[in-house]
Amino acid sequence: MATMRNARPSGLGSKLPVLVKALAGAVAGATMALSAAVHAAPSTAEVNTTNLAVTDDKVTVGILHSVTGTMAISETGSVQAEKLAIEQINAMGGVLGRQIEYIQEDGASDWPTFAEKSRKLLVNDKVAAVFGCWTSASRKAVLPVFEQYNGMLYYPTFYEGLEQSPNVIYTGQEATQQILAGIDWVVKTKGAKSFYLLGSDYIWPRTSNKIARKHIEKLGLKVVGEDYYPLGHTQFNSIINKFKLKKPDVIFASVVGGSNVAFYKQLKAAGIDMTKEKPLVLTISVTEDEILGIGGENIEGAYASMKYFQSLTNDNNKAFVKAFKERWGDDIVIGDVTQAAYLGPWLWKAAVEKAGSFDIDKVREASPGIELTSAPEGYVKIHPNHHLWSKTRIGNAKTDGQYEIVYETPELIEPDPFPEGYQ
Amino acid sequence: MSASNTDFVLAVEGLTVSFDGFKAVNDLSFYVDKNEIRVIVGPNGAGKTTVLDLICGRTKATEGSIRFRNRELTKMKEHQIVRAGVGRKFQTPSIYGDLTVFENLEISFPRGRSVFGALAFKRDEEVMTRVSEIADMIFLSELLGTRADLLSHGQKQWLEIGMLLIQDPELLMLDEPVAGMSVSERRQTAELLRRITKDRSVIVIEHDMQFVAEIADKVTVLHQGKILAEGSAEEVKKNPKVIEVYLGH
Amino acid sequence: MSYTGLRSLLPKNDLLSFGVLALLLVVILPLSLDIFRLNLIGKYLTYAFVALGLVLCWGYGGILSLGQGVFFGLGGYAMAMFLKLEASSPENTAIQSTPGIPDFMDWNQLTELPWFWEPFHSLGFTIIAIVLVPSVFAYIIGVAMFKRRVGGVYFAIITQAVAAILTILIIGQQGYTGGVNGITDLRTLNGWDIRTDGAKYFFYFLCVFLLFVCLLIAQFVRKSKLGRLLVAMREMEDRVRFSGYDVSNFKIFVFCLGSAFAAIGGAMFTLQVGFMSPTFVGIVPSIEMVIFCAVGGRLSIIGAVYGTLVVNWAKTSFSESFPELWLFAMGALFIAVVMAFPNGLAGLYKKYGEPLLLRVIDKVKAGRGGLGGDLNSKGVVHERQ
Amino acid sequence: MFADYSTSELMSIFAMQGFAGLILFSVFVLMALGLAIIFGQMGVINMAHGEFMILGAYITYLTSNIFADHMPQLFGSYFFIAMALAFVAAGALGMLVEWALIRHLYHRPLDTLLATWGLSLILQQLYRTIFGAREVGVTLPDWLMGSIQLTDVIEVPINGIFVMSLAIGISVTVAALMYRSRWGIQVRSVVQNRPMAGAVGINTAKVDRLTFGLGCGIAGVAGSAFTMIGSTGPTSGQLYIVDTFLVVVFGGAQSLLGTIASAFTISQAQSSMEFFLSGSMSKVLTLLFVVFILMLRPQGLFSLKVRR
Repeated sequence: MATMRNARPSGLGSKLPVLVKALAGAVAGATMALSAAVHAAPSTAEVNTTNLAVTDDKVTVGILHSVTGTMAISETGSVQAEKLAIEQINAMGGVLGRQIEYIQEDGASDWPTFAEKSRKLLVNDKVAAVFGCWTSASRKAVLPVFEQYNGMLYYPTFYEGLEQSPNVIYTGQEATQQILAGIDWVVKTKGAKSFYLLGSDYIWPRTSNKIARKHIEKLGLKVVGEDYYPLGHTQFNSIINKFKLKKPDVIFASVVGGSNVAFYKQLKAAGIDMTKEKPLVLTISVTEDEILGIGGENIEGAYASMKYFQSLTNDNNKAFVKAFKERWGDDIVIGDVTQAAYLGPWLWKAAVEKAGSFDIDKVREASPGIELTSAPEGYVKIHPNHHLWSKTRIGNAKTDGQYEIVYETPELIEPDPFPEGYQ
Repeated sequence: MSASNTDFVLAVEGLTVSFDGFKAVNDLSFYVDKNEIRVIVGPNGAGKTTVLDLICGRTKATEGSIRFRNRELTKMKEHQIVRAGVGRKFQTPSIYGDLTVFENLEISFPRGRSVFGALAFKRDEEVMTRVSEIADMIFLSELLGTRADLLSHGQKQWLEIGMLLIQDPELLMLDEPVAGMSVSERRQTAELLRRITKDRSVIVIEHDMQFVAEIADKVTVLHQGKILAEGSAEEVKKNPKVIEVYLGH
Repeated sequence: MSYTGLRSLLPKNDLLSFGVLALLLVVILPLSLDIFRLNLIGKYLTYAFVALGLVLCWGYGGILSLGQGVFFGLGGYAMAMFLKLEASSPENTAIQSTPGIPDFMDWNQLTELPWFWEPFHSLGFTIIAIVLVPSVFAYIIGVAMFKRRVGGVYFAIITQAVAAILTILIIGQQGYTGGVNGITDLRTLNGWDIRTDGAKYFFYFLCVFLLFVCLLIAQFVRKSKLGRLLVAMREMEDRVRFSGYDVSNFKIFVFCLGSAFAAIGGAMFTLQVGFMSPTFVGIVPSIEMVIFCAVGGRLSIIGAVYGTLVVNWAKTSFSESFPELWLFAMGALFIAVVMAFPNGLAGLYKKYGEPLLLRVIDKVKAGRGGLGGDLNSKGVVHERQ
Repeated sequence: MFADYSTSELMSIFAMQGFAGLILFSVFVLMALGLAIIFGQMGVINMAHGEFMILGAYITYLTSNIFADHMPQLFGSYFFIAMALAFVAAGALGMLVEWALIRHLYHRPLDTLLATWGLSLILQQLYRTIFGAREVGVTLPDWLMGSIQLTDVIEVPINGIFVMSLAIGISVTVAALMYRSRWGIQVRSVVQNRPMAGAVGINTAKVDRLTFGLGCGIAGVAGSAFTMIGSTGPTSGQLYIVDTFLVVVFGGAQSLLGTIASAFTISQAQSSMEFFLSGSMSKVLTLLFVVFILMLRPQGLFSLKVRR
């Protein structure tokens, strides 16, 4: 059995970071400090009553993402973000006076492997928290394990909702946080009347589209079509013809993975110029990460509804982007999920410090109400339902692969994983 | 074509098969009597092997009928034809090299032919006796425990004949049984054939006219999928058309 | 079964390998591993069922199915459906708009249990369904293919397509199947919590027991005339056909048997891992299972178990230490097994291990003036691995 | 569902849907041709076919980067050079693979399946190590994007036309090679009777290597062309493999005409169903349809009845 300690950063297909860069990143991170107060390290017996992997100067956490397999594409950014956050926290003195060490496990894009590895992290390694999972399927697979062994998972991906576990903190948005404000915006500012809903065929797009449909119909508008293609599908000419026939004002797209690339390339090739907004494309699945594969010129003009874009101009984000690039290379982009993954270690740190203990139960009790003023996306707060209050933002895709932010909700949106009237 | 019942063991009538328009066998009719040894000769490509393939169901006829003891074979599956009493030896010895001689014969023993029959099959006295009987007949009783791979070419031919004999077929079809055999093996084979053809009808494809004359009751000469001549070995040899086909060009 | 009957089913060398495997699985591993690792072994063993079936289908029958995941999945889903229904009692699901149905159905606006879920309230039905549904499905595929003499490559590709179809269907019909997430959060079996360590031990031993039952069935088939027929068919299919056998029936039989094994493995997987998902139905896991079988030795039923254990153990430890290298190693393993060791571990063992072991045992026996005498008379199968 | 539309609108839509079917057809032909040569002519099952395609795609990606950096004025025409390079690279790799692996396995077709699957895993990881786990975006010359407006409603995507012409071009070339060239005669004679072909002085080993190389090379070109419509990532190749095999098998492995006919049948079935049903269901129905037909006619659509 071997583990990866943070002393040895893993490659993950990115350039090997130089130690100096890491330090610089850590210093940059320090400027976004939560509270500069240096805790005098309390005794281990005091902060760890449940036999977690906490010593007088160290605390061990787990990182559980796919490094191999089809999901490695998506999860790489999250791993990088989590490592960066941990390094920054360590540079600031750690958590309760203890340096964070991490054990990284590979879920290999395989759900039982996720379950197996999470069991290993909790039972064998006794980690104090786990940052990980990306797909809903992997989360569903590990959930019983976390509930059985009472672990704490920080889950970064925007997802379909319909879940609220005492053992998970959801740092991404549940579906309503991403969708409702986006549709409201497109109706109000663009005068959209009819929608075509398109998604890859699995639970997140279907649930998202269900919520979107209910909302659209509540507004008295029309859904002219709803379609799903198998994961990995690469031929979209038929659906494009359907768009041409039904002439929706908005194409609401939640296509994922390799299909995304095919969809936008074929959309453009079919003469649908998204910058003309006839129809307007509103996506909830394309972050800056995905644009790398699609190519900025192929998706120019599309709108995305997310909570975070790399182009956010607040000071927190400027520092974050700088640190991230210094740590992982200049040509890297940061998407919504990567930012959400970055929040995980910080939220955990805040909760541990508030609780004054690493014990899972105490951290759970302390979590609701935890605020983070230093988050790259701005201010976030943990809701008692373990999701984050966050804003919804609309970005307009540019050829350089970045989004120009055209709208942001004035208030934080309350997370509502079981939305009444949308089920 | 109306098929009427006959006393013949095998009645082939109007048999035609075409492969993409090429008629390998063309409106062929012939009849084999009980206990008759029929030899089919003919130049390469005359359709000899195809005729055997048609009879045993390996190839489906385009037209015509094949009746074995007044049962139509053209509609039957291969294993049904075998179970009806038709045995077929292939041109190249087809035996199971990974199995022993004993197992080769045992598998051919006509019992436990269904899936569950095969699962329940027991190697009892009857099987043992029958196998050693046949092994004696085909000169292999010393080699029962040998893997069939290791037999000589001639022994393999015998083994395949033995595998047919153990099923006691009423009609036995042999495709060039002595091809590639040494002189002494050939002699033994001729003797073997004479012994085994006592109570059954046999169709043999053979080139060697001397061998043919030795065993044949009646000879059928095929040429381009049609019968060129039929009769005793002597008659056929003298037939000018046959001479032309064999010696002409 | 009489002594001689037993001896003919398990001749000395086979008895030895069965014994060693039993020792390993029943005594050594449980004593030397903690429950976490043992549970992992239990999970690997569920794949061994599939690999065992593949030995019969592919090694003996010459039928390479690239869709065994379908049957593994069907067995696993049948088990999962039962467990999910139990976990979805009206009390547990009170917050749903329709209590008493599985949570994913509720999210998909189903308001009552679909008809084909109803019978899975009964454990008895479930157990029968685990074996029967995949077998019947395999029978249908088998009849359609083998009666028309589809074989070899064509069969492999068609089974692949079947796996693709079923995956898309399961993912697409999420209201009925749980979709891409699969059926998760399984808790109890007839009220007994399956997540405790005690349950894990129990399921491990149950899994080992069932594996041995399947191994013995496979051994029986292999030693019967049917086993020899399969070998014969692989070599000279026409000869078997012209010896009066309906060759397709034998292929259908081993295919069904292999599928039933796979399904039992799937059900044990669900019990030990606690969920079932469409990822096991797809093409990739199906092909991986072929490699377990190939590494073990495609003609060795015991080898299938070792092959599965070795590859999975390697996978786990490799991916813990060098996740990036795992695919290289796996790929190289495929190629090496095909190119250099077509008979896998069993071939290596036959060549080097067994002669040594037998000699040692014989020496020991001779020292004690032992009873052992080889019952092999003339004509008894000479095993070739 | 059509009540709200005028006849001319409907006609246009159907015309475009027909065109979508033709594009799908061309995509299938491109995917399947290389495999049809390898599988049909040599009996080798190349599970790494998708990875050879992706190699072509990566070569295109590299070429586009080089042109963008060093010869931006020639960027418009880089695609042709990229395709040629993709052909050479994939073909060379194919010949290497044939030499190292395949030639030892000609008598064991099912084993080629396993060995090439292993190869595909290695290639995937290799791509991941070299190019990263993320998909790469291939920048296309402007003239390849966009569409031609025929009428108000009918728009024809240029890359669709490009894929179609490429499919036709490659099919014709392959057919000419197979049936008109000396090499084609050699390939066919090796397929039909290997020992005899060897005996009359054909270097069978060389023919095998070239055939395999050609098949892989065509896969590379197809992969290069697919950067216009699909994704380029380490595992993208796997998306194509089932479809490709079905097209080849459905066509009746031995004949190129069969492959083309089967690509046509499957693509038309899929694209017309896609218009009326959801994408997932039409995929399932298409696959079922193909499996069902294969059950009725296991030898595929086009195959010769041969005398045994």
